[in-house]
Amino acid sequence: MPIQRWTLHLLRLLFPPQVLLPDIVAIDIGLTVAVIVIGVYLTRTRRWGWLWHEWITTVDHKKIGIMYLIAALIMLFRGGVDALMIRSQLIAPNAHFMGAQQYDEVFTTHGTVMIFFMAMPMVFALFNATVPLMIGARDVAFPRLNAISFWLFAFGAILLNMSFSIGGSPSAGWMSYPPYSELLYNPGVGENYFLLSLQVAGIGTIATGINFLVTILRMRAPGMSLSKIPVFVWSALITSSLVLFAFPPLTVALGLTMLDRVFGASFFTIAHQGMPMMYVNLFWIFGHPEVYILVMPAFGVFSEVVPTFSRKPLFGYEAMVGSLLAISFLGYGTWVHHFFEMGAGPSVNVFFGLSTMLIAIPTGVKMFNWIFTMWGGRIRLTVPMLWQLAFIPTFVVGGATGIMLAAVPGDYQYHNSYFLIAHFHNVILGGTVFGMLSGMYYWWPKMFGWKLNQRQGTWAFALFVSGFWLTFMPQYFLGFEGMTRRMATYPAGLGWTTLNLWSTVGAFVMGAGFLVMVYNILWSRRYRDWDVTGDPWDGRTLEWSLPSPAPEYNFARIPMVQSRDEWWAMKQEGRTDEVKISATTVHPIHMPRNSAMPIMLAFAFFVGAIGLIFAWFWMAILGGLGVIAALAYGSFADYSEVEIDAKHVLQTEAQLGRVES
Amino acid sequence: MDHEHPRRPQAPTGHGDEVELALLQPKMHATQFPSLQITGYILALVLTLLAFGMVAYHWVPVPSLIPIILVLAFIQGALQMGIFMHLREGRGTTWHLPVLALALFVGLGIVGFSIWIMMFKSGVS
Amino acid sequence: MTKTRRAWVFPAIILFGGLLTPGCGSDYVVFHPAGPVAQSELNLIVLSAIVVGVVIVVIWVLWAYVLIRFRDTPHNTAPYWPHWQHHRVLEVMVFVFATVALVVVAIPTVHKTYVLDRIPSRHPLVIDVTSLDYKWLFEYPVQHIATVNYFYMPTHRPVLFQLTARSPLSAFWAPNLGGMEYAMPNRVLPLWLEASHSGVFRGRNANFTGIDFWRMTFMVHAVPKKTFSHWVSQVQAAKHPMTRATWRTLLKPTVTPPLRYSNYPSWTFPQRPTAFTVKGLEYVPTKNP
Amino acid sequence: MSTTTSTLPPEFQDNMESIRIMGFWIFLTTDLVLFGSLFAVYVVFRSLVGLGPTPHQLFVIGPVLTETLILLTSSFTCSLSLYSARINRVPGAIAWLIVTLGLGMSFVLLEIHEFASDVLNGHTWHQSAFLSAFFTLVGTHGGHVSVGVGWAIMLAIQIGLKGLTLTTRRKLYAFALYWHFLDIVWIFIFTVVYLSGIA
Ligand code: HEA
Ligand code: HEA
Ligand code: CUA
Ligand SMILES: [Cu+2]
Repeated sequence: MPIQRWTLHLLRLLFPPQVLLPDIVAIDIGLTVAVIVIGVYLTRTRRWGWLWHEWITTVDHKKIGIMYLIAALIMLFRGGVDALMIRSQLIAPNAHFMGAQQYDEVFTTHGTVMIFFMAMPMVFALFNATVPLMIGARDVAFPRLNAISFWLFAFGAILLNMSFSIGGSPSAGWMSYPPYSELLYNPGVGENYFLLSLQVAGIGTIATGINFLVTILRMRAPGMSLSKIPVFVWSALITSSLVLFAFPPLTVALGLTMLDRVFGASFFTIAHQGMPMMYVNLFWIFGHPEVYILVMPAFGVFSEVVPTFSRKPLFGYEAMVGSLLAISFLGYGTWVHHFFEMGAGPSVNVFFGLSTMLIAIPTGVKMFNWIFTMWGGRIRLTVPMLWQLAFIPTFVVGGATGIMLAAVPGDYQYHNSYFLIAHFHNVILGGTVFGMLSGMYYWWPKMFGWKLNQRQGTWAFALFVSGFWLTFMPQYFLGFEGMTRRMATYPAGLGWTTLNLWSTVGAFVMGAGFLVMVYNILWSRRYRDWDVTGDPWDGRTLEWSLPSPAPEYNFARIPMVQSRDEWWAMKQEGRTDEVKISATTVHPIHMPRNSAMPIMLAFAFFVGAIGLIFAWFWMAILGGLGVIAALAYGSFADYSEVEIDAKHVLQTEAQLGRVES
Repeated sequence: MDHEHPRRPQAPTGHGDEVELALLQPKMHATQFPSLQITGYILALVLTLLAFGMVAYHWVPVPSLIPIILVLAFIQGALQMGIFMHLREGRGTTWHLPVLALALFVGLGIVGFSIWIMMFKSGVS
Repeated sequence: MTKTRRAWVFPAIILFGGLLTPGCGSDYVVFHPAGPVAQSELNLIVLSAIVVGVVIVVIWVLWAYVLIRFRDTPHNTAPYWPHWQHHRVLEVMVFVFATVALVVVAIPTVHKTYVLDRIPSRHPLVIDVTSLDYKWLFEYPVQHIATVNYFYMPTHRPVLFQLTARSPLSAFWAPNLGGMEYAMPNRVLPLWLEASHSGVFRGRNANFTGIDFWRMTFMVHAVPKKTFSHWVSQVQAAKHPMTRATWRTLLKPTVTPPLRYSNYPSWTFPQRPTAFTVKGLEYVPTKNP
Repeated sequence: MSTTTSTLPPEFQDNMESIRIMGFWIFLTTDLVLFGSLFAVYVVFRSLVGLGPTPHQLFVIGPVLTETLILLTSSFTCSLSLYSARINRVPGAIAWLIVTLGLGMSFVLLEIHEFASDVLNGHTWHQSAFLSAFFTLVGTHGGHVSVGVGWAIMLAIQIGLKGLTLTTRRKLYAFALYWHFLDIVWIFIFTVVYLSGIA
């Protein structure tokens, strides 16, 4: 019965035995049902066309920012569920809530999703939503490329999440060290999913880096010299330049591992004199700048939030910008601190240990400057400000333990222990996540036109932050008790039990905080509190001079910038009428036309990636041809534009009360 | 940084105001004969063959050979950048120059540090 | 406003709870060094913790002060300086503060990194360690005995561990004796440790190698010199050598109870380590073959 | 230093096009770091030959020198194409572009031939870490050149159809940057891989 055999074979390929666990089947069914429900809803309400024209083919940076934000929140949920599964397993010794294999898959996806598919898109969400508005531009430099970046990210995320139900998840940790990640130890497609999903998303990330670098350097409004751009824009600029040079080594590391696994090369295998440590080296050449890619935008957000809610200009603008530059520069030269134990010799370790420590100086300058910004100000405890206020005491602990890790012989004891886990959650949550949530609450009115309820936001904040401290402080001490990371479970009698229990309870408190936040968003959407002023926080920078949300062309009239906090200056000097237009000065505006090419291109990458994952080479070639076709089509179609005529602009602006009488 | 705006002929305001096609008047700065390109080509050939000769015909002793041909490669790279890649052309501030310098720095750093790290010089740790 | 203030009580309680739980029981293996390497590392840990502790306290105090003093309440009497954004002296002070704190940590870091890289004796006991899938193999090249998942070492004598792996990248970690070092395939890395008092200590693999990685532990028995020689002769007398067949079973990915062998074939450990060769007792890098 | 629009090189006269050229430059810098990483891998893996051949045993320098000369020449013809465009000679620009892509194609064919003969001698990249690094570094460059050839074909068609517009000028300029960049990368491959390998 060849047909039967083939079907069985195909089924086994798609669903290896370990995947047929009841929970995964349940989730698969849930996903399918969700997709069908959404499909039916869209058909019933005739929203398909709307979805296609307004969102899927859009090249508008504001909409792309919203799509990034939604994706990031969903991924925060996904990674958060993983985290809660991890913590549930570790709640007590000898727990068998999950098997070891499943535990390995869960922490791997947790780390990968959180770093690449939650934190990165969250950062890009804020960049997209605000940077052009802050520099007085009508869009980014390459709007279509921007859409391509988003769709590459989206399909990368789909790939990684697919692994879970089709073929098996990766399980070698978020950095996937060979030789464990090689075929010898890791047969099956899980690892291929990891490699290719990051590769696809990574290409999009590099494109975003190029895009924002060029946007910020070349698209600023007249008068806005580099010494006048808001510090958040500086952070976007510097983050972009970090992306440019950090991601290519990752591309290489992932690519070579893929060549090993799919095409039989011998880079990092044990046999044929492969050298796995070179992967580790390349990975961290990327990995260390990556953590600053994650945290610098948060620094940028705080540099906007603190002045606004202290009613004072940022203390030491030059020092703030200089320290960002210094951190990014030093950040390229510290990567060996992730593998002091490889025996590279004392000189190497000392060099990289000291270069790591040096980063404390510029970071310290920033911490103190935020405090000095508040000094002599008038602090308003809004939700964005609360997140900032929690950031300072939290991040300083994480940074301080980072310095302890950088003290080389100390690291021989902390490496791969829960001390390390505590360190990096302390900086990532305390820095990146607090920062991104602060930015989300801050710019939400600008992105959506309505505000988030403050009281609920405060509760979400309080639960999340207290849960955070409860989760991660005990982990430092678990490290001193010799508990290493990635343990599927642990025996009793080592003294680890109580601290792990605390930690798990804390994680669920964080989960509750997240749920309140989701409720906060849904509630606020239901009872919309429209922001009619466009300037709900009494802001300082140009985006608050626009209505919320900004019209598709952002600025009907490009501002002539004179000072640093331009909008604040306008308000102080009574120049706010400058943003208005008059019937005589209005011009038609050219905007880039929507395009289906970005999603097609990303889809071709997706198809090619699946081909490589399953070693179905015909499919990989098909995907490659698709990529070429999409690029060729894009090349001939050129940048087409639509003209928004002057009358329409005038009408829109008049409705917003922004036309001079 | 503050001086760049006066130099910029018109404000970069998104997609709105492109120069009319008719205004475009390409002008050659050079003479009507591509002498610069020819010079570059000849220089490239000379440098390549020089390096090749050094290796193939043992013109220099082995220990200094590799550093010398590396230096030749860098000289040739710089020449090609200067002559063929129109390195200094640009509009307003030529931002690609600092980015390029940074990339070179990072790229060389990756190579140099990787070699150093992968020598495994530990005695006992 | 009162609502907001109430929300702050919660984190405060939890923060204190979190900080008060840990004590210093014997479970805190890193805090109970049993040898000079671990002691030296602990000293650095304590020093760096104090320094960064000072930094943390300074930031927390400033933060709390600012937060209390400069709130936007109607009757706040604190000064309001809407234009204050530069202060050279303050900025320099911050810079100096951070630099000084770093120097205090950096100097012993550099010193210890170099010191710990030199074995203090010309006559160490040599133990060849191989990480196999989910078990540790210890071989004594001089005594010609081998053990699995446990080993004996004499006190007051430096032990040179030569680490390699026939498994994915692993890390050898016995926290009471000192910090970890990778054990990797195709390469032999040296690590020295010493016990200054006898005892039984736990060790484990600290680098993820697969599903049973968390069970990949070993026991260190640090004993007086006499007991050690006695133990060695006992093992030698047991007449239970490691054979090719045993080696093959050891290579399988399994977890095993402690084992011991009165002899072992020398090819089980790389004869010519890729990167190191013995010259006197100094370990110097060699060129590749 | 005041520059008015008309004294700028033609590709930079339009602001948006000049921004696109800058974007392309930035892309090249990321590519530079990518090649830097591959060089790092190659240099570290050079001696990890296992049971396979050493560089010295593997390389035949004759054909490689030919490849190098071909690529240098194509770099020159590419610059002539841009030169012709700048003096507004459409046929010249297209003709030199075609010569360039022809040279590029013969470079790729020679390289394929070299790889194929290595593989036929049993030296696949499975054999050693060194061979893996060698094939990947040189192959990535070759892949880039092949992409460049495809791009040049499309560009020649576009210039033929549309003449020298703002857009096609910018595309030709970007292509030239790409092509010269690959030439420079090749010089380093020639030096670091081949010449050092046989030295
Ligand atoms: C947002 C992410 C982020 C940030 C910002 C940082 C910041 C820092 N990190 Fe962290 N780190 C990670 C994310 C991050 N890290 C991750 C994810 C890992 C592990 C990955 C893995 O293995 O899975 C890791 C691992 C890691 C290691 C490797 C440990 C090991 O594997 O053994 C080390 C070692 O040096 C380290 C150090 C540091 C240092 C010194 C800083 C510094 O930048 C901190 C600087 C800040 C301060 C110091 C506080 C403020 C300063 C002052 C108030 C001035 C005065 C202060 C002093 C003088 C102390 N980190
Ligand atoms: C941005 C990065 C990021 C973020 C935000 C987090 C967030 C969290 N992480 Fe994560 N973590 C990593 C990055 C991150 N982590 C990385 C890189 C690793 C290393 C992986 C590796 O080793 O390869 C890691 C590893 C890691 C471990 C170690 C696992 C191991 O080594 O065995 C643990 C254990 O406690 C942990 C816990 C948590 C917790 C509790 C949270 C919490 O903050 C999560 C917050 C919770 C939510 C947002 C919940 C969402 C809401 C719901 C699910 C609703 C349901 C709610 C209820 C039922 C109450 N993480
Ligand atoms: Cu992170 Cu180095
Ligand atoms: Cu780090």
